[in-house]
Amino acid sequence: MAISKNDLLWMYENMYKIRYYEDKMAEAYTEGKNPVFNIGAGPVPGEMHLATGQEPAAVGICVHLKKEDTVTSPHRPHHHAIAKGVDLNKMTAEIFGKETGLGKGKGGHMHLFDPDVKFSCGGIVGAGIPHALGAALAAKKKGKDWVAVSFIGEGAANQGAFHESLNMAALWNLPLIVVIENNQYGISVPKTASTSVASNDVRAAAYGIKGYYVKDNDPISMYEVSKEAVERARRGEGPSIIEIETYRYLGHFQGDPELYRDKNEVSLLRDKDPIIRLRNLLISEQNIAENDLDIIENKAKQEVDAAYQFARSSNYPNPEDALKDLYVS
Amino acid sequence: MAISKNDLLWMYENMYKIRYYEDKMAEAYTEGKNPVFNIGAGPVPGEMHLATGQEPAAVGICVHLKKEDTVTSPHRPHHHAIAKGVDLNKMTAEIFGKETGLGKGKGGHMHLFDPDVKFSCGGIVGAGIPHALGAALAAKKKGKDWVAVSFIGEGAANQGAFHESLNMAALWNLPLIVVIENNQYGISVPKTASTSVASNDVRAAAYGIKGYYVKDNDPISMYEVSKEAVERARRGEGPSIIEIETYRYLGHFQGDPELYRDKNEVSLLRDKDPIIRLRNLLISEQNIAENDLDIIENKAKQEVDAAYQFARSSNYPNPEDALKDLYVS
Amino acid sequence: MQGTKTRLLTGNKAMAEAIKLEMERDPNVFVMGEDVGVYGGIFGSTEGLFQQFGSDRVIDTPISETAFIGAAIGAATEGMRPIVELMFVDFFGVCMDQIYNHMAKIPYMSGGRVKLPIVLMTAVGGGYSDAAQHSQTLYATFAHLPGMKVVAPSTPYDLKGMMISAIRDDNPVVFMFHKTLQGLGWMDQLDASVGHVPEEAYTVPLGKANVVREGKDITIVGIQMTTHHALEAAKKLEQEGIEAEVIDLRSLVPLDRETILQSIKKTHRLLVVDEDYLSYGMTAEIAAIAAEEGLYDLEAPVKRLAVPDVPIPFSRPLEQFVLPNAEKIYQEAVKLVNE
Amino acid sequence: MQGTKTRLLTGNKAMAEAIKLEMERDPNVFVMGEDVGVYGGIFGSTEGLFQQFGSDRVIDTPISETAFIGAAIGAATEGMRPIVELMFVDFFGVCMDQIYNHMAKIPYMSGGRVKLPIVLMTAVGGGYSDAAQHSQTLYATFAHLPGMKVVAPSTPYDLKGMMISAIRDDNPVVFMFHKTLQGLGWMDQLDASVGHVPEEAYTVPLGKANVVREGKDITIVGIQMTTHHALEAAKKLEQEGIEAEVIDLRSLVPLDRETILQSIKKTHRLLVVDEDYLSYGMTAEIAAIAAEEGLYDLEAPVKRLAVPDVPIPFSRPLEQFVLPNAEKIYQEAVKLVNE
Ligand SMILES: Cc1ncc(C[n+]2csc(CCOP(=O)(O)OP(=O)(O)O)c2C)c(N)n1
Ligand SMILES: Cc1ncc(C[n+]2csc(CCOP(=O)(O)OP(=O)(O)O)c2C)c(N)n1
Ligand SMILES: [Mg+2]
Ligand SMILES: [Mg+2]
Repeated sequence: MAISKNDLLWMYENMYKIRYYEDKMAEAYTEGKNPVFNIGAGPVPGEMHLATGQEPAAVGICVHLKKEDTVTSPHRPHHHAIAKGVDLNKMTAEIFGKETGLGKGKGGHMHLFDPDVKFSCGGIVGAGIPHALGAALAAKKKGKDWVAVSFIGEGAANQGAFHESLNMAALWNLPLIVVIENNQYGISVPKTASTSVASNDVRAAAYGIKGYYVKDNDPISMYEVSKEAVERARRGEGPSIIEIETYRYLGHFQGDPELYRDKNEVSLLRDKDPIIRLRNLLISEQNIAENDLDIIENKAKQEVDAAYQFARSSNYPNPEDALKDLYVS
Repeated sequence: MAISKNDLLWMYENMYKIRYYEDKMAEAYTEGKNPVFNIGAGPVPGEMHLATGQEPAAVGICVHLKKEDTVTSPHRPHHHAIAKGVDLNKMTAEIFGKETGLGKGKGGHMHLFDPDVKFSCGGIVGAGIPHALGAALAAKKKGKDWVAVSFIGEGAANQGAFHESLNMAALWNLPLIVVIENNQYGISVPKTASTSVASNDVRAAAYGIKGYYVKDNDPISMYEVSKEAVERARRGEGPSIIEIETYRYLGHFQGDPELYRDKNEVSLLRDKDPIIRLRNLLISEQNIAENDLDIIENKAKQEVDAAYQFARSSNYPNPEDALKDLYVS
Repeated sequence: MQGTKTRLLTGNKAMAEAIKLEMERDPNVFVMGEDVGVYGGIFGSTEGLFQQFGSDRVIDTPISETAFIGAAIGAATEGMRPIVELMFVDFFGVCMDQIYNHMAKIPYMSGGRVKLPIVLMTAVGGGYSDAAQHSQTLYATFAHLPGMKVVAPSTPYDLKGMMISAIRDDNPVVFMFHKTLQGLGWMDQLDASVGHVPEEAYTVPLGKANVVREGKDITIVGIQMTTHHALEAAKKLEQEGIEAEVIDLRSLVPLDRETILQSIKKTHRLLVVDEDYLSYGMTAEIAAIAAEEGLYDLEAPVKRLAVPDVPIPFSRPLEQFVLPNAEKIYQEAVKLVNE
Repeated sequence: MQGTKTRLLTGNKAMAEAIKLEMERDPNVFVMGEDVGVYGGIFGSTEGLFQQFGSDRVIDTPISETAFIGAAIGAATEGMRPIVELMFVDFFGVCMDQIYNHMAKIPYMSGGRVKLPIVLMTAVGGGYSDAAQHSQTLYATFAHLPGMKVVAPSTPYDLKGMMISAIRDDNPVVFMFHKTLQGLGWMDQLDASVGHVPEEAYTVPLGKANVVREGKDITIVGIQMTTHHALEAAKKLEQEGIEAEVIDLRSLVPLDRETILQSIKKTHRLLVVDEDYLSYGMTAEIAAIAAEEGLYDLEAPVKRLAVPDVPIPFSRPLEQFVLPNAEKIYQEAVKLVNE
């Protein structure tokens, strides 16, 4: 499949931006937690699930999406949010608990909602799939060619919501795509200890739908199968499942002692990092000048830096605002 | 496959007994509800889900079970209970709400528990599958060759519990067999409006396990695939799914107006009734004398009649007993 | 609604009419659930809708509560106004995550940016031997968790008016209808399940209790069936010269504390009656409000009458023993007035 | 337990030791849940057990709460004594059907013929910015539904003793442990999360409240974190000459009404403090008991302090605003004593 240079560059830019964003978040998260780590301390308290290493899953499909398409995301949402075009300032402010945040500081990192680009996420494993199903249903009812993409981890594919939603999507022929990021673990539990089949794309057979498998954390392959899946969905040819083999370089959450995996597992993974691979490919096969990539990278960094700046300089909400927004009116 | 005469006769006897039991229940249920039907009136109040027509599913597998094997059953439980050897007196007394019932009148027709033969049922669609999973886990932990069979309707195969349980059973290689009685409807909703695949045995692929399909409500085929599934489970070769095409002659519950199906659908089904078919086969192919079948039938009738007699002549519990049995001690 | 044309309608027809009118008015309203189509809802809540609106807007679902209730959330986010039916409230346990972690919390977590105008309607109540998994009300289970309005109307008039309010409300509303008050041909026939209902659309506010009988000697607070039991008990009490004030709560969330406190100020005695479990239930909340805000008005201990913390048993004598009824209310009221 | 050898243990180690001792004693006891194996439980409840007992008896599960909690029911029916962990109580919504329709009801529905000796342990509580889906206690959600014992110990001593009681109990027990009281290295360090714990097995009864501080001016009822907040407030009150009696509820079901009523008889004033939502919650039940059985002992209105019926917000100032703490308790107590 021929991929346009534009799309390749878009993917590179967004992978770079995500990586830079997560690295910066990892750092910000430790502030106020030194020398003694305390999950509730610092400018970014609470659980923090970063997606470093998992960028290909997000960009390989979001490159095919438009604003009207829906994305639902789980507890590890930043890469999806960035790839879907969530307002980076407001998102970051939310993660810092500021009144300028997407949810005025009420949601936090696991609960980012940006209706402008139809993005949502949540902290309950598997729970976003039905929401995407509903968006897909609405698209069909409205006669639009919009699709809904639900990102989940491989652990979530064993939750009942997965089965119920895919059956309904298949039954009603809805434009739902479930992307399973197989990063090998659900917290400490390896996939082999949670999943009875080698990969979840075979589960498509249980619904009579299409299943795709992407090896090796590869953004290009992800791009290709996603293109097919999204186009099929837009044409009314129904739902599909995409499983992508990916890796999380960091712990399940920041502070995870990671006693369940080999110490050098991650360094081996970093050796075949997809961002570096794509960078090399752009230079060698697409004749992009290093300098052009530098420009892209700098732009991404600036955008992210500005978002952190915005978040840090914003105010905390007034304590009494906790009582607001229970109901809309 | 050669089936022993004994097994054939056992199946015939039990199908006959079930049919007679359900016919009698249908009659008892109308008592006190004439001329005006009131679900709460009469000696057998509440919802009543009968299994008339679905006998092959129950006998074709229970013939392979022993007392130590577990059976869990849904809201439509009488045929499974009878085939598993539940105490007929106590079961009937329970359905009549008497103190001599299995649950002292606290459970009712959807909540029959006979630990002596490891039978249980319940009113929540799909909820019995995890219970059977747990029994299968216990069998494995104890190093026994016991199996656990969970009966569900085809509607239940779209409930999350189905997926979660089968994944775990496959993952841990447990002796769990899920029998799906496809009686074509979940209340008023036909299978085509609830299920994205033509039959649920294909869903075995989602767990890497065996799936079997039994056509035409046939007790002999059910016997054959069940034998294989049960033997595999006993040998530690893991779980399986059996879907059997079956029919409910009556409404979803007694009193169902059945506006969702054609008036003559059932009479066509009754024309190919599996009990009559098995009777004919016993006579023509197994050289059983009609007279011998009459004896079997009479014995079954007597047993059932005695159970109804027992139930009717038993006392109601004392009202204050409602406060007992919340905790065991 | 004085002066408008009314007919006698059963509870279920009043509800279904409300949905019908709103579906005519707003193309974004649709219904989804098990057996809501041809069947018309097991308890008649969608009677006739499928015939009028077809399978695009009155959608039978698989038995997949998590998926279809969750889908209502996704559809609402897209500007639809779904009405979803959970057939029996007793089934909440298979889908409560979608209800309380998502439907109830997303508006708040999003700082009010995401609206979820969803009506979750569900059948509650026992008394007809449907046993432990099909007879509960679970009022407090829903009312305890913030983010949803939780209402439970008692008359055909309120069923229609509050359903219309619920559909028009931009917040998630759990709409509990009592099976016995639906006026179905195959259940106990109660006078209360039939009532005068105007033809046109009208609203009854969510969050207002209703003083359905005035009195000066004792306040009896009920909801759905226990309101009707209380009214029956009040008649008998009247014969003894006791004037009971009966309050129909109608809404658990928001809770109309004012109406209750006003009444206690007048009667100085409070009896709360509930078809839900006793402990940590509705009776506790109402009693606690009295103890917190109306203590000096009380001239006798508050009395609570509810299901005595056991599952609903199947057998009739057992079930009748645990459910409140007019006679039990009468007895307690007499005791309380003589306290 | 006087005179036996004790060590200082954190809450999580006390809990894990209880499970260890019972697993050594009874081969039918086993543990099942997410990350209970090598990880030792996200909040340390199973620390060290996998290393001692291996993967046969300390079983990591898929993220399939309905299946594995349901499987505990099936295994218990077969004579096993499963301990299952629901990682955060906030996740109950994906598996509540198994918990409350089956685990809680089967013993009753079977007329006592089926025993289900299951411990469902689960982490509760907030205060560390884990937001709306990971910070709840949901005490009343569980306590409202009959058939389960529901306990929530506050000290390492009680965590161990009540866990042993729970495992030996033949009934289903929901065992709530508070994250902040586990004494984990990566959370707030509280003195209360470390305590003297005897080495050997011992039991603390389920269903008994504990008067953790005697006083004559006001009764403060708390549970888990709010007990500790109340004790802190009591110290400050003492400086003002106010003697607060502090009751640690410990058990929501069975509920020790007697200890509460006795205390009110003495102090005539009641303040109830809860980390759960206010309405239809624990504070309502305790206040209602006072209004029903202790009304004549009260010399001032009952006061309730709890999460004001909003989801737990993420941002620290918002979260701190909704959670009870020692200062708020102190303020309310002063007001109440001067009432
Ligand atoms: C229903 C539910 N169960 C358990 C959890 C706790 N939990 C949060 S993330 C997680 C692991 C998820 O694994 P996976 O789906 O593979 O996603 P990953 O974290 O690897 O991205 C678990 C068990 C939860 N949030 N919700
Ligand atoms: C979780 C849940 N949802 C809905 C119901 C209501 N209900 C009871 S039986 C039934 C249909 C079941 O269909 P199927 O599984 O095919 O069994 P059948 O009745 O045909 O034997 C439904 C929807 C229920 N009891 N539990
Ligand atoms: Mg994973
Ligand atoms: Mg069926």
